[in-house]
Amino acid sequence: MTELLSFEKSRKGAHPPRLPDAEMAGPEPAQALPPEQLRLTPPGLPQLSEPEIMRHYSRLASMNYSISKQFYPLGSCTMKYNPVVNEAAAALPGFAGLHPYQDEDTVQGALELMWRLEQALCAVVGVDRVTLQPAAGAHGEWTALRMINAFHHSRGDARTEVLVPDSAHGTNPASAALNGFHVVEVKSGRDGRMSLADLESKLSPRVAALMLTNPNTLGLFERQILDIAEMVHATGAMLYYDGANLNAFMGICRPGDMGFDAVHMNLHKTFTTPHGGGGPGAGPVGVKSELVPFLPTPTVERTNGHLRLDFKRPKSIGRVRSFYGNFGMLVRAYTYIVAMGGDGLKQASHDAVLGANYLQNQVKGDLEMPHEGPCMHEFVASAHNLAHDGVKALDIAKALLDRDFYAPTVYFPLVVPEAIMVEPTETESKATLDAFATAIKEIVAQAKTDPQSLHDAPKNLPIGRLDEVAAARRINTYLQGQSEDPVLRWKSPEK
Amino acid sequence: MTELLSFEKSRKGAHPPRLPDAEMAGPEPAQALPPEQLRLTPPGLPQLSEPEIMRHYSRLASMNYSISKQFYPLGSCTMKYNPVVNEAAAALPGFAGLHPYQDEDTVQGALELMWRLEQALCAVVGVDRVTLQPAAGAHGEWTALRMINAFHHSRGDARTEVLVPDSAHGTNPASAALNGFHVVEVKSGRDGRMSLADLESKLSPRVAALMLTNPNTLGLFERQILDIAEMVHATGAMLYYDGANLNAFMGICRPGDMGFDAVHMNLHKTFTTPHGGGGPGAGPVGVKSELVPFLPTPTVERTNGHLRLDFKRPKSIGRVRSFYGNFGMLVRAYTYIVAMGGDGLKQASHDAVLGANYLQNQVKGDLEMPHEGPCMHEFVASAHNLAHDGVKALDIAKALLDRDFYAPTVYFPLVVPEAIMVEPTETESKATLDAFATAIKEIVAQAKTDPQSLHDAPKNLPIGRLDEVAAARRINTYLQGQSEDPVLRWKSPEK
Amino acid sequence: MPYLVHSEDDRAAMLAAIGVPSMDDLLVDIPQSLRIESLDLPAGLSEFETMSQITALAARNRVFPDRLTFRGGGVYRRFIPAAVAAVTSKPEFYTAYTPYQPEASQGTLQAIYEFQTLIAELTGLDVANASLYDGATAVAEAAMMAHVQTGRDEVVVSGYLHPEYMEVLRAFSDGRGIKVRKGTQPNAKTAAVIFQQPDFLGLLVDPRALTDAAHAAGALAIACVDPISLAILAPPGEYGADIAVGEGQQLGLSPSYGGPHVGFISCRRELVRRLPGRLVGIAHDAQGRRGFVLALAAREQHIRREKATSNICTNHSLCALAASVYMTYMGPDGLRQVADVSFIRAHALADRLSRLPGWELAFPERHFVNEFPMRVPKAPAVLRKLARKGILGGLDVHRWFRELTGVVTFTCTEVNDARAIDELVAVLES
Amino acid sequence: MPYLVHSEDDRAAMLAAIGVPSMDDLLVDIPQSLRIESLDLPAGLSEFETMSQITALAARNRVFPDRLTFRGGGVYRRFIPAAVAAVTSKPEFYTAYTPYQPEASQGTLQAIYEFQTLIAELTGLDVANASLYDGATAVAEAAMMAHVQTGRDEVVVSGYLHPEYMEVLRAFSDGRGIKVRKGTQPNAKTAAVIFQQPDFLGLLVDPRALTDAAHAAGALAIACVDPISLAILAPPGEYGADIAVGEGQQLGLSPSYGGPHVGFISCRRELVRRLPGRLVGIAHDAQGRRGFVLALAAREQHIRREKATSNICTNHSLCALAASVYMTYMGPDGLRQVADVSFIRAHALADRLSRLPGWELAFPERHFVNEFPMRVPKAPAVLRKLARKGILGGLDVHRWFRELTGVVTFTCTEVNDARAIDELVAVLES
Ligand SMILES: Cc1ncc(COP(=O)(O)O)c(C=O)c1O
Ligand SMILES: Cc1ncc(COP(=O)(O)O)c(C=O)c1O
Repeated sequence: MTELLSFEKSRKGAHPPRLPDAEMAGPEPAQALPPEQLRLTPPGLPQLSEPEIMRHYSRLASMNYSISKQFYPLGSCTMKYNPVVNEAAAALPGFAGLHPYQDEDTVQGALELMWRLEQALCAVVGVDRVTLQPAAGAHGEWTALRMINAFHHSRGDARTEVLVPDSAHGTNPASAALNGFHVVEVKSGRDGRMSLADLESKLSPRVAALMLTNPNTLGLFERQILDIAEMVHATGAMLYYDGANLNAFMGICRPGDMGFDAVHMNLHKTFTTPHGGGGPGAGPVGVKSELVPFLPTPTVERTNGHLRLDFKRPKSIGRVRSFYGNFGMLVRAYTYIVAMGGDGLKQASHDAVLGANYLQNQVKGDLEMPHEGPCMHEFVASAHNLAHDGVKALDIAKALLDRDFYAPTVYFPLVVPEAIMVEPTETESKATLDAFATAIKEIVAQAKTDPQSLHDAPKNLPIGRLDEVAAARRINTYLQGQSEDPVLRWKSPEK
Repeated sequence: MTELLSFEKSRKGAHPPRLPDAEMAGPEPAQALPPEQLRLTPPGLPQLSEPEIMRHYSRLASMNYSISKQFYPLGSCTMKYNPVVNEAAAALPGFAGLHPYQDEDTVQGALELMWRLEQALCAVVGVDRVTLQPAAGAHGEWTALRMINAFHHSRGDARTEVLVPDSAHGTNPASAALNGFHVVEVKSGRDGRMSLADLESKLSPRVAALMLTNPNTLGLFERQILDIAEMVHATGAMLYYDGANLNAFMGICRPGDMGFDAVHMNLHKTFTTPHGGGGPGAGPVGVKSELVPFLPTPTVERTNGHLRLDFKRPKSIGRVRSFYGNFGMLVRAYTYIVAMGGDGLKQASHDAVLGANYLQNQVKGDLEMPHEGPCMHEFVASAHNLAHDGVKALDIAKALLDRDFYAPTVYFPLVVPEAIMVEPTETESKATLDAFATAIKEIVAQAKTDPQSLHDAPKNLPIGRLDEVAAARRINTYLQGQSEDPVLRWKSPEK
Repeated sequence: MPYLVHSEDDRAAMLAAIGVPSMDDLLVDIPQSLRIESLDLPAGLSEFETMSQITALAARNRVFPDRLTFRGGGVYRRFIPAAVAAVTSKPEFYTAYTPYQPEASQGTLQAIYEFQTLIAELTGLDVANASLYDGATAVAEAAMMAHVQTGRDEVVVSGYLHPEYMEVLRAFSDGRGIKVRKGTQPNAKTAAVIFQQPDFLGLLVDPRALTDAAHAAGALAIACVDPISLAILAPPGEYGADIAVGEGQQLGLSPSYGGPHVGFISCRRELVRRLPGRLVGIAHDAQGRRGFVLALAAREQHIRREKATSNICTNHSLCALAASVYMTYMGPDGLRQVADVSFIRAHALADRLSRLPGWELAFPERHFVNEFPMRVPKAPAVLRKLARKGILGGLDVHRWFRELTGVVTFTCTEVNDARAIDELVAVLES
Repeated sequence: MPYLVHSEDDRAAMLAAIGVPSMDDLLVDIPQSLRIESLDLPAGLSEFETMSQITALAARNRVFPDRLTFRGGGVYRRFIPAAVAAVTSKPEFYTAYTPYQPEASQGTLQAIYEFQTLIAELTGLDVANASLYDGATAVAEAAMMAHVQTGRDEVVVSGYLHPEYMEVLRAFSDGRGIKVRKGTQPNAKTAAVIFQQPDFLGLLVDPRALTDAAHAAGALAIACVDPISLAILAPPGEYGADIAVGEGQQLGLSPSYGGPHVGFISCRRELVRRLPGRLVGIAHDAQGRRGFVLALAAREQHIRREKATSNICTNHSLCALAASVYMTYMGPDGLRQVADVSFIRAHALADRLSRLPGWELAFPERHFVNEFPMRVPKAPAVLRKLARKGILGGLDVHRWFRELTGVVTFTCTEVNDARAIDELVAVLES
């Protein structure tokens, strides 16, 4: 099944929508505006009728895998069930209909929700305050580093380096660089944890912060986190927590207690706001007291029942986005927290860890397990053992798609060759995990008997494996001005 | 892709939903009720968690074809685009939250909507009053015949027969029989219209009514409808209009003007309320003045702006269902009518006829066309020409499914052998009709070259052609008490 | 116009392909004398203006909050999980037709098969159908079944059957020439004894006695049941009823001013061939894979025409789907919890209302589940007063039953929290 | 607990398979000193109670009807076709992840490719990306692009840029050590001239002059545009801007107290390698079938890490989808109609407001589209009075711009019908 582009179906005058008329006398743009301000040719939007448009998007939707239909074991992404009631909550007119510049006294409910959400997140990660402004995890990382930077400057202590483990997610070094920091990589040891020796050697008064996620991206808990925190703090640097893996230990332990000074959370991971095919998410940042003065403005303050936005924050790093955050996502996350409660969140993390260990155990005979012992909420396997059959992690990923499973994260973290990173989450049943393990077994068996069939996967999808190399080549020729092929946007043949 | 039954996935204690507690003291059923009133064993409902349930239904949904994704040329069923805004309208709390026994003064908006809808339907079909009570077309037929029956009785004229064309839909004779009428069939002539000669021969003072749809189920307009009406009325019988085919001529002509005394409409066909996989629909019935006294109670009356339900109708046939009809569907239909307007409805019928004739023209070289000349909103072809290849209408239907089209209605009407009844409706684009015509050409070609491949269709669906004969056999053995196979309902193996 | 697809060029191209100059050439069969210029309706509106109009109508209705609604009488406020709408709003379900092509309709067919099983389990009978229009027509269809099965021309209705169900039963019976008699004594002419449990007033009847009486007279026993009460009460199958019917609105459907809701019907194996409407069964494909199909079609109008068990064609499939999602969400524990909470609260409320001056239980000696009749002084005035305070009070049943002057039925479910009940009582005491 | 799946038996079976007696044996790596007993949060609630709580919060907000909302300032009320929610509420779209596996994500990828094309067409530039967080970060990202492209460390902001966009630009620039200067005169140090058209007050600037000035100084021209105004106004591509950015909220997204909305960015072909975030391109499979993939990943953090053009990963895909549905629904004619109606009504309103005693256009000589600044006597009191009448009046911009005392911007769109405008004026006259 394939679907033409809306532009390819467009026909001049195909039933345009009925829309209201002006209902009153007034100048037309062409009369009122100077000619040089006017658009000469209308934008090339498609011309399609409503029935065609709805059919178009319904068919596109059916070409997607999604957590609603498939197991989505995408490591590091925490693809868990998105409660449908959250959508109903965010759609309430009392929320969806609010203008961001309404007066405070007309939005007390919204502010109360943000305040309560802040309190709840403080409790979960063990910090003093939380800003809800950042739109996603990376945005949160960047926001936190801005605060850490401001903190050091406020003490006349200009630091230039940020330490990042070699297993870190790409957004960590990128967020550091965007803050003007020089990024220094810290090596992982053979046990998959950070090498304290290497950390020692990289620490210096130049270091502003160490960015860490725990459990790390290998799904392993950094046992020596307290030593790490001590070493980092000893040099006057700060410890930053990448909260993408928070789903591993809610109600079991807290980053704040581990010594982290700043923490970002991915509400679109741990707190079930849907991923939307790539956002919107929300990446609140929690901080310990010494960073509180630097939080973005405004903060939400509550004084005997009355809520207000506080814009007077002299030391604040300012704004990191317009308005107050992805409010619609905050409503969803708060709804989830209310429904789960403290007991529910703890059980969720228990089940997430249980599921990951169970699945790891079911497949450990088929794939290489680079690291010993129990994992936390996810584990990283390696397809290295299939190398001599010429089968790569990517082949396994595609073969899983053919079996109606989404693929695990592959080739990340970079420290494991042919990495296959699996995060089942707490919302997948044992039956589903068993079916997945069976699929892995079949595929690994196939690797021995018929590797080619794996290179040819996927076969059961709307389209076969796409040649990204050829695609890149065409794009380059286009970017070099050597072709007009519509590679990054459609172009009407006429034009 | 297949999906286990919810019952097969059930596990004791799999996360049951959280629900409110009583919050107050009160007797438990077991204390308060005599033991013989109590249920001994809990009902065998499945035990599944919310994530599993949502996954279950999402996967089931993806195993359906629907008008939202596929062209659905199901003759006689008018599968047209269901406007999404209609769903929003019906979901408004001001409608969905109304209790049917609220006092009139708290439901003026609902009554106003019903009153306006009645007015609009009167205008479209040309009658004096309309009852919105019937839940579907067949229910409407039955309701109309009750009124016709009551009418004759009120004149001391007990009539025992109802005439039905041989091309009529099965609900027509069934509705007549349920009213205690003896059903007499009227033959179609070679031109696909009713044979006036045969009608003449069947008409008598015993005849209470002739049930007719126009255009008839062959998609042909009964040219001599005025003569037919005259003949029927001459014998004191009434003329009943099966409104399933109303989509053919809204704004072009009106059943009332053709001489029909009672008319049912399928709001789930002509007026875009969704079919829901088999309902709910709505089958309002319009009548001419002489039948008005017999309308079901209550009717909606409007006196200088104030609306009320009129229960005092001495001659009424009474109630045909609880409350006032499928109100939610009435809201959708009314929303559609407001958006389309008189001009829109007329253009809709024009486009429906245009599309049917265009498609008939595109496929007339490939399939037999039993009847000459232009059709109305649908046409009936025949696969008879493929008989010598051993290919039947059913094979063509299944082959179309493989090409991502739903199948036309097959083997109806009964008067055409190997009937293939196609109704494209006004909401399918020319591109879609062309693609369908191409598919028919391919299939017909395949019938010559490789008929077996058609017998083997469908291949691209979750399941292959189902053996209904074997199924019927198993069901019979079960019904005869000779087996306990779970053929009509699932049964736990333990039991 | 909003939902049309063709451009003028498309239309011209299609006419050209057909080989006619204009639309009129396609309408030649319609006598000129019948042609009209246009419909006597306003011109169409934009979606924005349409919704403004519709919203304005909705705004002219008064919606009482769930928690302050104590009126039942066949339609009840209950907690509806968001899961229900999330499923029924899937276009793959709500825009599909009756599953005539099974291979392209397995989603709907399996969902119906699960619905049939859920209803069979709930009622304790062998087989349930795919759905009927509502509880009223379900009672009528059951009576027709009994009429055909027994060849007898009378049905006996015992106790307080929902008055609107009674009216519909009469209308259907008239059509078939069946006599409807109120009473408890079936005789040799009786095709069936019909009773509602709990009855229209919320009171429990003695289903065993009624069933036995029916059977003793060679008649069938038809029980009209409240699906949620069956988490607590003995199911029809347990006391030997032959047919169970009922209204499924409480299983995840909004009141929606009375519809669409859903009727259900289940019966003993011996009666399955008499069942009206759609029935889904299991079938297998050439590879032996299990699938689902419409079964026993030989009962139905499209095959049997005037000999069909019923004329029903389009039924209430999507409402049945909603009910399936609801029952699956609840499971046995959830359904029991909902029923228990409703039971406890109703009895607590009955107790408090009985203490109001002049108020008393109308039938103190009778048992009930979560709806009960009170004798209320100046009932109409009391209900008006409650309405003024934003409370939808009980249902004054005198309107239907002359003998029940001043009798008002109150209902309680899991949506009427403790505070709501306090508010109700407070207003009544004030 | 609501969203968990295992039964106790499931858990026991899984532990047994792993070969450990208890959960604790799986948490051994977590130092005991870090363990906590439980979270300091209330216990969970049923869905019914949860929604009651959330609804109660929503009820503590005051929602002004669309038609009586005349406040803009970056977020606008517009007619949103039901089609938008019908598409974005499809679980296949909203519960999918970033399309890392293209073969299983063609729906999302094609939709984004269409979005990129729609934005490119609207802005008249070569290539647009898959989306950014919002208009503010879009401006900042564009500035970063210019900084890297030109190797210069200053950006010049001309005119009334949205004050919050300005703050965000400053925050991003600080991080990169870029100086943000207000003014119109770029120089040899200037990486880009940034201007908003129409500006924050709704006024039109001279984009050609600003663009030429930028180019003359060897700087880039960055236009922050209102997407709907582009149905009327010359697009950035036409006057030579290098980068166009903007906020897409008006394209089918509800105000939602400020988010989530969507930022868009498009640029000339020469700058594409500097674009932040996701970019979808065309690719083919072995059979030569066309498909869509994430392209030019070498710009991004997951490949380039600290050398990436931006750190953005999760973006605002679903909001971009909503915008695509909106733009596709409108088409060129619909978008033009919406823009024209807004234009005409805004000018009619400006005319009527100017006739109020003491009221005057703040910049009578300047042109505007559908938002305009008025000088209003006792502005705060006036706005409070309107609020009391259920009208969300204009935006008092003095809060951000000391020099603009008593200046209030009013906005009009297709949702503010004639009667709504009469009501507004009536209250102001009273
Ligand atoms: C470990 C880790 N850190 C950071 C991020 C970035 O979060 P976001 O995509 O919300 O910007 C992710 C998400 O992919 C992640 O997995
Ligand atoms: C010609 C005709 N008459 C009557 C009916 C019965 O309508 P319903 O299914 O709504 O009962 C139909 C629907 O299939 C039909 O096509």
